[in-house]
Amino acid sequence: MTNNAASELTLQAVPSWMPAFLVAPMIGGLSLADLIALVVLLLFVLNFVMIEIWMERKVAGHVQLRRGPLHVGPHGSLQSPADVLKLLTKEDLTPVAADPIVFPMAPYLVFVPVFLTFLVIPWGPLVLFGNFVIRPFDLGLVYMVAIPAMQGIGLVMAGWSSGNKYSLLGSARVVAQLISYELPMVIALLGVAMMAESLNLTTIVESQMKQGWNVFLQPIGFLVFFLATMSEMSRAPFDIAVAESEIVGGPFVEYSGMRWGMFYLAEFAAVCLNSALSTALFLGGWELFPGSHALGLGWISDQFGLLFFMGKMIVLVVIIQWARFVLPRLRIDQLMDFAWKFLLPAGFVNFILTAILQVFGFVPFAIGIGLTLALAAVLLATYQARRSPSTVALIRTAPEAVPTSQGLGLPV
Amino acid sequence: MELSAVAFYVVAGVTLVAALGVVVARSVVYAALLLILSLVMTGLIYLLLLADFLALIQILVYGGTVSILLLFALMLTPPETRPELNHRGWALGAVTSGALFALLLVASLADKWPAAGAARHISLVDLGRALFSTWAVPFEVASVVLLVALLGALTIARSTSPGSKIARRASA
Amino acid sequence: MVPIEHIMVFTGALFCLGVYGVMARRNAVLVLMAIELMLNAVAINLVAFGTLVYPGQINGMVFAIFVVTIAAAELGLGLAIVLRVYRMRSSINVDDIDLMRW
Amino acid sequence: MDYAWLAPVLPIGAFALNVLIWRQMGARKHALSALTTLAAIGGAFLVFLAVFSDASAHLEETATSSGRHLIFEGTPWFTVGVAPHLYVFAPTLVVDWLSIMMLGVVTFLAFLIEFYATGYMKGDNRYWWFFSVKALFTAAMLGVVLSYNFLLMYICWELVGLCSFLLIGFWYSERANAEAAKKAFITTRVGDVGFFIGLALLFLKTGTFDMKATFAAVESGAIDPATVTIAGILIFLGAMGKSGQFPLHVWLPDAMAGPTPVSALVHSATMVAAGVYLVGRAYPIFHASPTTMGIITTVGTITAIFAATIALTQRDIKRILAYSTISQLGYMIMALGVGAYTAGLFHLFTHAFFKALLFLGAGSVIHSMEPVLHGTGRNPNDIFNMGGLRKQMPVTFWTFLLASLSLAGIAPLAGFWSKDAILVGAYEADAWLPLIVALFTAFLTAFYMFRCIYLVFFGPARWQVATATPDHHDNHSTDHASGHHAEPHESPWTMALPLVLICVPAIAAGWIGIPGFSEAFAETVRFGPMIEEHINLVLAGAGTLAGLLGIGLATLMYLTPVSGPRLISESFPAVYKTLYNKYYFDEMYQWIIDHVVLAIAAMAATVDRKILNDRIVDWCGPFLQGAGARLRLTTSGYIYHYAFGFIIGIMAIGVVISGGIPDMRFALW
Repeated sequence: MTNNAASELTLQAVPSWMPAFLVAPMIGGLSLADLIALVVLLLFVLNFVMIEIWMERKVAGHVQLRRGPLHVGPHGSLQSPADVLKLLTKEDLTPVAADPIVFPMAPYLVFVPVFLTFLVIPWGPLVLFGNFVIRPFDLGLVYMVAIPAMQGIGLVMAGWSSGNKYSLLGSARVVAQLISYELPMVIALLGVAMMAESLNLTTIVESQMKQGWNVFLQPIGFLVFFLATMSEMSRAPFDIAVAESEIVGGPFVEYSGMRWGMFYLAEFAAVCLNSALSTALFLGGWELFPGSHALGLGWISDQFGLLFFMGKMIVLVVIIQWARFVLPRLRIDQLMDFAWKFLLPAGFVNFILTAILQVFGFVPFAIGIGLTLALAAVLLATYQARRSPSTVALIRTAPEAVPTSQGLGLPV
Repeated sequence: MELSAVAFYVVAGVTLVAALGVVVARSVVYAALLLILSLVMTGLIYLLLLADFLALIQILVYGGTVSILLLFALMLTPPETRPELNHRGWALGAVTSGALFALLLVASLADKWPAAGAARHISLVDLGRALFSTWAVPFEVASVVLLVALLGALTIARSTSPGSKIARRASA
Repeated sequence: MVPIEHIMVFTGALFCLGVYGVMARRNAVLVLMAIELMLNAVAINLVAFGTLVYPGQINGMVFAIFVVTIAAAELGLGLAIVLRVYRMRSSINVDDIDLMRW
Repeated sequence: MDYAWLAPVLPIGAFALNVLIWRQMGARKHALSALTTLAAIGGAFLVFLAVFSDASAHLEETATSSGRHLIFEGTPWFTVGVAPHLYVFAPTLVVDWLSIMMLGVVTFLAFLIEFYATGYMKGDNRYWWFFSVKALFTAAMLGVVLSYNFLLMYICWELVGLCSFLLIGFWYSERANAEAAKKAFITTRVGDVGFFIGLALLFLKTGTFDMKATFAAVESGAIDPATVTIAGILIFLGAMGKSGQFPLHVWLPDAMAGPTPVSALVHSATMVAAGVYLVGRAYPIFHASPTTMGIITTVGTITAIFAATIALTQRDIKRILAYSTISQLGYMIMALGVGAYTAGLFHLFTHAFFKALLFLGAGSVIHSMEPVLHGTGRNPNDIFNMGGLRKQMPVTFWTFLLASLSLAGIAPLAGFWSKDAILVGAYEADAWLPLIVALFTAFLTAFYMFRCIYLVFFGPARWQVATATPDHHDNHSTDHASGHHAEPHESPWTMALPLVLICVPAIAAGWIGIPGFSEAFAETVRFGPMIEEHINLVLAGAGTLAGLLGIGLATLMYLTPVSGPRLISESFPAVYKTLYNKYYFDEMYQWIIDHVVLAIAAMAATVDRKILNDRIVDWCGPFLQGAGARLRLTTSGYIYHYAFGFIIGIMAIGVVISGGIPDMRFALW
């Protein structure tokens, strides 16, 4: 167990100034540095989530032509810590019908997988600290698919154990969505793995520095992955399962206090996580701009990569939040159609195009991309032409069933 | 004792307890949750046996998908209305499985097994090579089996209520 | 790592629990779950032998991967059948599904 | 030369065309199928001519020590067995002088007989079917002739048997005809079984059906002599069946039930010739074993004299000819048996022509007698219902006379030369008994043939007698009938023309084998080195004398009012009755079947019914039912019952393969 696997379990780039006791394996291959890193990571995630919530409120405010939080702290920046305090002090209600064992366990099962997935993210280098990655795992890509998949159990547990049929229904819906979107996500990742010829996230980032960012080489893959992850974490416009304004929070109806907060913690942590993953997998990780290594500017990325990584990640986070407030929520059938009829085929197209790129070179690949886009345009046009009258009719006959944009309150 | 050995005994113990829970639990949802626990623990055992890819696959397939399927199936079917029947054949089951266990125990302990060599981690590259060269045909067959199972499950589970497409086609 | 005998005893116990589950349980879904236990016991044994007794040999792991694959297919189909049976006979008690009896 | 395969394929194609396409054509099918068959057989004859003209050069080119033949191996049809014992069956054809000779005889006679049949069969409502089967018949015979692979030959051999069955029973609506067809088929089957066992025996030893390989194995001594003897005798059984040799001759006279063109073809070129041809083709196998040769000689000799004696007393014109055929076939077989290979096949060659001529002539007579005797209930085949026909039917008379002279072995005609060759062969082999028998048979042959001629073509016209009951005694009924309607007349030209045409070879076919003068036949069709033949004046004279004596005796008895026949038949009633009833062979077979075969069958049936059926078979059902009724209770529908059995089974298997619990080890690991 220890011999070979140990190499997997050490930090990849240990800075020379770090004392030996920090990096020496202790229990089960864990070193003191690992434990410190874990604690730091946890603190980072929690704090980032609070910042994220503040950002989201501000984004919402600006999108909706208002100001958002203002009064607690400068620009309302302390609003989130205040909310956390409120949640922590709030009573944890357990309904009588709830299952006493499963009900309190569910929030952890939702949050822990998300947190565990952070272990493999290659954060990038920083001066004096070297490359930040807690577990430069060879199977990182499989890991980042496998571990979040366990969230589903937590959601079902939450829905079932609440003893409320609405929460059970909500959990069924959210899990169906989770499973459906997992497929296109994995298919999109196949292209990434083929490009880097590795499942190790660090290697993937480094390969992008050599051959260009995946967002350019795999535009379809990036699109599919990004949309699928948005749906995976039930973010608007894919948040039909939890849809607070319609079905009062899906599986979490009966939760309150910090247990409820855990679900939201998990959701916002997932936003952070998936932005980080998208950055690493498609946006060149910690590279400053595409081709900077080729131009001899690689040293900037090699020294301050962590900052660039964070910057890209935050941009993606903002994009995700932005989408929430400008796009209407989908109906559940549209949601499923989107996964199975658009994202999955698109993922396969991306997969095939990547294979063409790897085997036949760039020119056939470019032709393939062009053809695909043209085909997509034609399909989209015909689809719209076919769909719009009935959609209009639906809106006219049943206005109450029409999803509304949360903020603007406008019918679609 | 090595740490990994300790970890193995702990994980194995948890697995066995969870498995026992699966087969004796009154509540079917508890049984399912315990089964998931047991399967995830199995994944950990794979990890301890240096089969990290298999461990992740185990967690992905069982922890992520199969378990949810099971829970769905349980939710779509009603709880047993006669819970007292839920364990009717327990004596026969206990005797049979006990006898089988006794036999396996004797078989496992009575003979000298080859001494364990130095466990070696198998890299994903080797595994991929084996899967796509030596085991290419079984691999493809497995994919076909999956496809068939997918289509079969779809066909079997599809609604045949009156007015549905299938029912209309069947009556046509 | 532990001696192979201990792993065998462990997997044997897991397998026997699965056998007991198949024989004692009446709910079809639970029977399927017990079958999963048995399959996992076998897969653990395969991996254990592959890793500990024949280090470097890949076959045990490959077999275990196939076991996982087939188990997933089996469970998917099994659950579909269970749902169908429930729809047709309003019961998933395996003792009630006795149309093929004499 | 490699187009020889066309010869059998053309008639087969004609058969297919007739049966598959023309059959759908309504009334036109008759003319179409007759034309198609004629064209195909004519085409086969052309193939023969082409092969014949190419033959000398090509065969000399390929002359080897083992003989002069060309072998054409076709595409493999099927493969049997596994690697070391693999047998690939490919249809192998051979072209050598023997097969070329038979090719010529078969196609020439078949063509003329077909032509004759267009007239003879006119008006039959299964006209088209007749010609279809005739085409298949010809094709099968050509297949037998050309095949150089025992299996292929056997296939064609059985096809010949099938076609003869179909043709003999052509007018199956009369029970007697159907019985005759069955008789022919079953009797030849008896021989064919022997043939097949013989082939299987050879295949066991050599692993091939290829004749070349088999002969090579026989000649090199790779097969032990006892096997060669047994296989040879068994194969000869097939030839006996087909060629109507004693004691399997009984079917041949009854085969007269078929239309006369069928009889002509069966008796000259196809069916019966197949047997002799087989002996000639597989001669190395027979030649290798003196025992076999002895048996062949004995069978041939007995057949020759035996059939000739029966022919003396027969009344049916076709039966007389049939027994004559059997007798002549015995001649050939005897010749082959004593080692006179060339002579035997030469006689087959010449005999084919004049016997075909005789049958066609007989057909012509019957054809003209039928309307005359119609409604009187008298048999148009009975020679005692004829007489004085030479004036009404001159063409038929002269050709019939010529053929009879040839058969009797009178000097320049075909039959003389071949008969003489056989006599010489027997003499040179020091086979005295066969020689004497042959001479005596020649005498008998001449006698019965001229008895037939005198009764049919000379004397008073007995067909004018109006008595409704046919005469059962061999005597002259000189009473004149009162007020009869129809007159016999010469046959139409379609029937007369072939008669005239066949006359040519019936006269001249023997001239290619005149010793010391024209030795084309001896040079080409031979086994081993060529034998310098020379004319033996004593034997030639003795043969001719025997023929002339026979003719004289017949003239004395039937053309002069001595009334010899009645005198003789009344002086030796037992002999006469025995001969007239064909030595009671049919009765004997009937008795054997009735009292031996059927008795055994009854015993077997009793065993089958009482023991196998009542005790065992009847018991099976209830037993299984009972077992099922009890066993089905184990199908409880409960999973845990099944799982219980499953686990117990696994445990048992585990204990068994590990050799018991204390020493548990993975035997299969």
